[in-house]
Amino acid sequence: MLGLKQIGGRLAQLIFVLWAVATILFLIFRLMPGNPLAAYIDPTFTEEQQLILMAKFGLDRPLWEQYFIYLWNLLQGELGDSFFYRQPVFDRVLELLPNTLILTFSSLIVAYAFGIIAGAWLAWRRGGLAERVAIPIVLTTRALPEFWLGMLLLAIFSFSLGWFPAGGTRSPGEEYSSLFALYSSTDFLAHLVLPAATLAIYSQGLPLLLMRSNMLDVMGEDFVTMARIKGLSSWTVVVRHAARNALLPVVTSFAIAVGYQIQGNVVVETVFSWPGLGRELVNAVSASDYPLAQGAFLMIAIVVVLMNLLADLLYSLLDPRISHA
Amino acid sequence: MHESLDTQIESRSLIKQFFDSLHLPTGDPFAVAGLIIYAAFVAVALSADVIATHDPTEILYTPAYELAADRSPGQEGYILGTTSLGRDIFSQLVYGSRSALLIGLTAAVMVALIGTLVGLLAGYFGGLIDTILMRLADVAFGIPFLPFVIVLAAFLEPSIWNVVLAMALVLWRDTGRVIRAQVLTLRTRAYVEAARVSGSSDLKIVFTHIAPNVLPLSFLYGTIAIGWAILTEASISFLGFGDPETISWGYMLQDAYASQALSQRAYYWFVPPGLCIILVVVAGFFISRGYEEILFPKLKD
Amino acid sequence: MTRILKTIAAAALATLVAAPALAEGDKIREISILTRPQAAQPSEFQFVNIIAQEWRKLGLDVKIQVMPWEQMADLVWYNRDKWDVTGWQMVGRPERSDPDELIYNLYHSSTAPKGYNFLGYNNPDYDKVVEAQRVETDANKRQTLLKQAQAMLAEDQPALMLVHPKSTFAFDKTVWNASTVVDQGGIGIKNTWTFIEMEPLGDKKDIVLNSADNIQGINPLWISGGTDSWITELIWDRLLRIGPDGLPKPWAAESFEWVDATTIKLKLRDGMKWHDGKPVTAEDVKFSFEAPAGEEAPMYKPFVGNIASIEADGNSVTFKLKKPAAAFTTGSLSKINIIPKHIWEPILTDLGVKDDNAESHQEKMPIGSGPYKFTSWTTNEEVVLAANDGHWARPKADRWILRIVSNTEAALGMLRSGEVNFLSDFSGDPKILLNAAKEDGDLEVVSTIDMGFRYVAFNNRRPPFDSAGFRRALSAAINRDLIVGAAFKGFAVKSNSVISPALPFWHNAEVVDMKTGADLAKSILKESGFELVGGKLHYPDGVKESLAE
Amino acid sequence: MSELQDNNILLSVRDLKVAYRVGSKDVMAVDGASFDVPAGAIVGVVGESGCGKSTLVRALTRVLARSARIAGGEAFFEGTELFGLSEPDMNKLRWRDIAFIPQSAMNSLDPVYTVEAQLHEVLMQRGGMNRKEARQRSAELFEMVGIEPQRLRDYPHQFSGGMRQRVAIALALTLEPKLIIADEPVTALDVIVQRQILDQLKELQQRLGISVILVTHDISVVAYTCDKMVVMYAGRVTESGDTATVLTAPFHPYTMGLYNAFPDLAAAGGVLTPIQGAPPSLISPPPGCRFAERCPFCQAACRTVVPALIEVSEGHNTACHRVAEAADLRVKAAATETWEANA
Repeated sequence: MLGLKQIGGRLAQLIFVLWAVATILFLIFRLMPGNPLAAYIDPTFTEEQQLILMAKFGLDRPLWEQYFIYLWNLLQGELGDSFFYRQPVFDRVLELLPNTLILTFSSLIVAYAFGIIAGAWLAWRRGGLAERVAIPIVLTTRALPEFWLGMLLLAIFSFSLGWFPAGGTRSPGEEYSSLFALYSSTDFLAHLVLPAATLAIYSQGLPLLLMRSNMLDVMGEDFVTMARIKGLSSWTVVVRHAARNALLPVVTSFAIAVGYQIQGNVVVETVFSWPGLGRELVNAVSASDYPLAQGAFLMIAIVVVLMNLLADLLYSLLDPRISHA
Repeated sequence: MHESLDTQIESRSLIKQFFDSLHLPTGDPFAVAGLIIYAAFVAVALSADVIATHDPTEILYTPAYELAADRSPGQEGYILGTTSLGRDIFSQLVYGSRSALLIGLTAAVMVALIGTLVGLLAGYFGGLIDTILMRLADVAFGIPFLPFVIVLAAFLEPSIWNVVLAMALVLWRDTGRVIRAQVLTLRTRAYVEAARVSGSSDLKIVFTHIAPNVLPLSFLYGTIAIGWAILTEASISFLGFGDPETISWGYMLQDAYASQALSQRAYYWFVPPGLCIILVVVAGFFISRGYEEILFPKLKD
Repeated sequence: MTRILKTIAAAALATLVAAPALAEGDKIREISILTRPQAAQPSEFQFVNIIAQEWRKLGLDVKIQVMPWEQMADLVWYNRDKWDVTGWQMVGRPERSDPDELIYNLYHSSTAPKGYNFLGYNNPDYDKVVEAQRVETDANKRQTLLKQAQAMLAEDQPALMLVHPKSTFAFDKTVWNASTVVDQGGIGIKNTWTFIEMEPLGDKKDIVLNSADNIQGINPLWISGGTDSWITELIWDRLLRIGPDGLPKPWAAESFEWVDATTIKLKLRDGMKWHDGKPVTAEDVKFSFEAPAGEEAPMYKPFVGNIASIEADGNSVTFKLKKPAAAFTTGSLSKINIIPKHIWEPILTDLGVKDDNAESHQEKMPIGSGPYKFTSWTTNEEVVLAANDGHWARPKADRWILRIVSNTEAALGMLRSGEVNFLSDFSGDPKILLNAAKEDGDLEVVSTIDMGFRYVAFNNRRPPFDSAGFRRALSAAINRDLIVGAAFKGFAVKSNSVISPALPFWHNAEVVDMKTGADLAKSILKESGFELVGGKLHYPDGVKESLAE
Repeated sequence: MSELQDNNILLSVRDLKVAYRVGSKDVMAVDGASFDVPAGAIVGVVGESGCGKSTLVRALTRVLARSARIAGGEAFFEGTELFGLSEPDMNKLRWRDIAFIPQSAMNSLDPVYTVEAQLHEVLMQRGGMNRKEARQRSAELFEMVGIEPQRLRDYPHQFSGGMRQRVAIALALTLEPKLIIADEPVTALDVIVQRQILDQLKELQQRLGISVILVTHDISVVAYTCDKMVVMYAGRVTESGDTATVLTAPFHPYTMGLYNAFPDLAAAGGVLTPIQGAPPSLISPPPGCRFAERCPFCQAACRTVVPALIEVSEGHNTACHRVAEAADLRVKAAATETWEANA
């Protein structure tokens, strides 16, 4: 296993990155032109009321003081109140996070399951017609604008064929006692299919190409040749040895893909009216809701950073050369 | 006269040298297809004035002074029809290639340049410089890219350059790390050692001995960045943070989306810009794959 | 800072130089015209582009500046001397059924520094007329005053009025009985009356409607997003409600009578109950109108500002006003939500000692006495209300479900697939909706002339827009029929007044038909002293450009 | 030395040809190799790198690179012709009868499984054992090669180079094969460890009575270990026979050169004389003797006529036009100048 020292080092790095991202965010939001309260203050407010508001959000203090208050609040999980909703940002962001995560993970799991199998298969069948046809197709899926693909899927499978609902996570008025009850319902599944498919079509390319390329590398390795000389079954050779080794970097790329995918969600959530963090960020930015935009951005950044960390840990866990050093 | 000819020859040979050092992947059929697609789009972009039948932003009217909107392809001489607001779709498509190339190429240059520089410096000098640059890369990896572009676009004036700026600020990270790793292996090579022993300055070694060897790698990441830039611009436009002054494919898609082109069954409006994006981006991928084959040849047995 | 100094210096210089006069006027600087992005406001984007194209023909340099609403609002509202021309809109709201809000607030000089008169129109004669109509309780006399005010605006053209759009909504006529859908004048079929009276034809008894905007809050003391008000109107009763004809109707108050010009007495309906079962009392009503008077509900405060005192006695409530107000029944009694004292009094007391006000207090379970009860609210996804069985006007539907649909195209798709059965928010091209209805067969589309309007505001503070002749000319250059067709696809009527034809009694039809055309515009410019030099429009003789480009 | 009789032959390779596809051309990496492996003997296959010796022995397992194929010849293993077997039949024979020790045990062991798992895999899947039996057998094998059985749970990278090679030997012994092919089994190791491993291999071979084909570029390894040897050059066999015979009286100049080029594993010291130049390209091999270009004794005929493999004494074959002058050439070959003059 990893030594305490390495874990400590990684945690320190994690905290450093989060601090740096938080600081960059602070600077962007405070130093950019425009009145940060514009979205909050109604024309009917008196000057006095506006001053009270400025004080409430600490905007009457010097910048460095605002910065330390900001950091201190962050440490306590305090992201301030949304201008637009007048509610604590933290609660809102936390409420939307599961929707984004489930969309991200379900699409990525499908994408990875498909990508890994197809990638391994293509590597096995290298040089064949399948490869010549498949590779350009896969590359094309990576070149599709996600919203464009989403709109086309929507037009075909929802508007024209009516197979799937056109947006949201549930049918109108359906109530669920818990998130789990919602996520495990067929109603939810029906709503999940199109957005998850959009994301999955886009994301399967990475694991597929990675898997194929790793497989090609690994299949040239001596231990795979040896496995064949040992007279082991093809299944053992391809799956237990070649694929298992080729899988290593692919698995770690999953964690990184989560980070990337959460960003891609921004667009797909808008197309499919999905109540997630990405759409919230877009709305918050359009509405100049600084605290909310900041909070949503930070939450996404935290997921990204945690996933980068997880990628590292996963790799060292899965590779005995590191875990059993 | 004589002198200018000389410099001309010299500069031409420099260009040739540059292209030679890029090792354009002309052996791979896909890469060649990619290069041809690029060439075609560059040609269209350069001659957009000639090819386009209308000013892409002009509001078109019928002789009876009614808006010439929602014309289907071929109707009244509009090759791909007109938008809901009466603009010529074909001309927008043609001019869109300009924005795409402009954004794509500048972003690619920025990403490749910054990433290469970071990788070279961090890899060659190591120590504190390496630590600082690589921690910066860690931070860049912690920044969710699209949200970052959205935030930038919201605060700065809507402009296609926001995408380029954001890419320059964030996306050098991948290139930087890869090039650094490459430099780390290069710096131990004998000829670099030799140059160092013979007293060449560090900068000279970096730029004359190491840089040329990582150039194809920079170019590889550059071609990927072109695709990223164009896709990102499209996403940003779609979300309404795009540059409304510049006709781009992203703008067209956004326009079509906002005008419910799909409900109107105006596929001739919604599909072509998407296809153009796909073509250009996939061309970049093809080229970069060609590069990979050169740089990291797979064991063909 | 330096920029302001420069501007002042330039202005000073301009007046100095202008003194000897006679010199040829400066070329007019490049004019900026603001619009929101096409994605958000396709019509506005389009008409601004058309207008810019037309004005350029007059010899003006016109630059279109696109910015999101927040930036535009910030610039136009808080930096009142920093912009030239902007696309703008006023939306129809039930309380705008009384013309006072628009005709007074929009153009009275008192609201120019900070209020609604953001474009800085200043005409003392106009001020007098709109002040007089405010306190005139005789409808006919008030009508004359209002028509006069409209004529004055038509003459001065402080803004280039374009159209009153048609609000277009649709519903599934196989689910809902089309004859029970109420078309409210100036508002359209998406209104409280429809939501109460619309009858289900079969088993589907839930009204499922859509909005592109998220719900900001469900709060009776906060005027939040436009969509939010659909909900508050249903959960909370009001003393009066604006009827389909635009006139206030008794609602929670069974009847009302003006005792004198500043006293109005209302009798409450018997047997009303809050959603938690407690009875609604006159004390609750008194509390509801007193609550916004403090600092806790700043957005409602202006609507109770004219109330001197409130008296609750048994089931009657008497309001005494500070001064006569023709629009009190529409603008206040039909506006203020009646809230339960037993719930809000402790909340407000608690908030009194905090920085926060009532706007940031979101009840977990909002309690009103209205025809619908709150059931659930899923963030950014849906709000579910259920019919209040105990209400005297119990809705014919069982539930009212508002879906948040961020994709307009999807909203239409949902309407066709039945996921939504009442299209209450459609920012797209109404023609598409009509085509869809024709293809589908199950849908009915209803368009209603809106009380609100679209216009282009001139910054009357800044030259050359301080010249009425210049404004008139620019206005005359725009063919409104073209705008109706090219920017609104025919789903609008042309306008030249802030009072919509949806309010026929107050609307001055005479001002609507104005002559337009480029030649007319050019001749007006010439009359007003503006000259074309080398194809570019110049100020009248002796006038310098006082604003740097 | 050579008391082994022909009827004791375990494996007989006849005229084996292995072709690689390079572009649109076939390249003969092994071009007509013939030799025998007697039961219970160690046969060394020696030659410079790239001479086709690895390809030759890999062909015997029929696991070749994708671009390679067996282009001709026969291999009789206990009378069974290997190249004619169906793939499933061949697979039954693999490891059970013919096992393999690779050059780099590091690369040939799967890095993500413990050594035990890799032993169990073969024991259970190929040997039909249950887990308990496999565990017991693994421990036995480890003891046999001199590693403590508790190290079975370790991953390959946790072993030293020499230990890994022992693991590879243990793996080769799992199914008690009749023939073990060892492809440069000690090349990557330092001299002392090389000797230990070779000693062990030899000891096990004798104790278990199995045959070994030992591929090496190092003629001293052959001298130290093998009963018989086959010398290959550029895809062809140039000389074969009992090790003692071949090394004391080589008939082919290449064998003589090789002998000069390597230190004696048993007795260090002496002057090393490398053979100048490099083997010819197999894409367009020279028409005559393939060694002609580098041979200090080359004559005109050598460049045009392919020398046949002829028996010079009992079980001793060589392919050289100047066989008759061998004794004379041996004397000249011993002198360093002979080889330098040719350069």
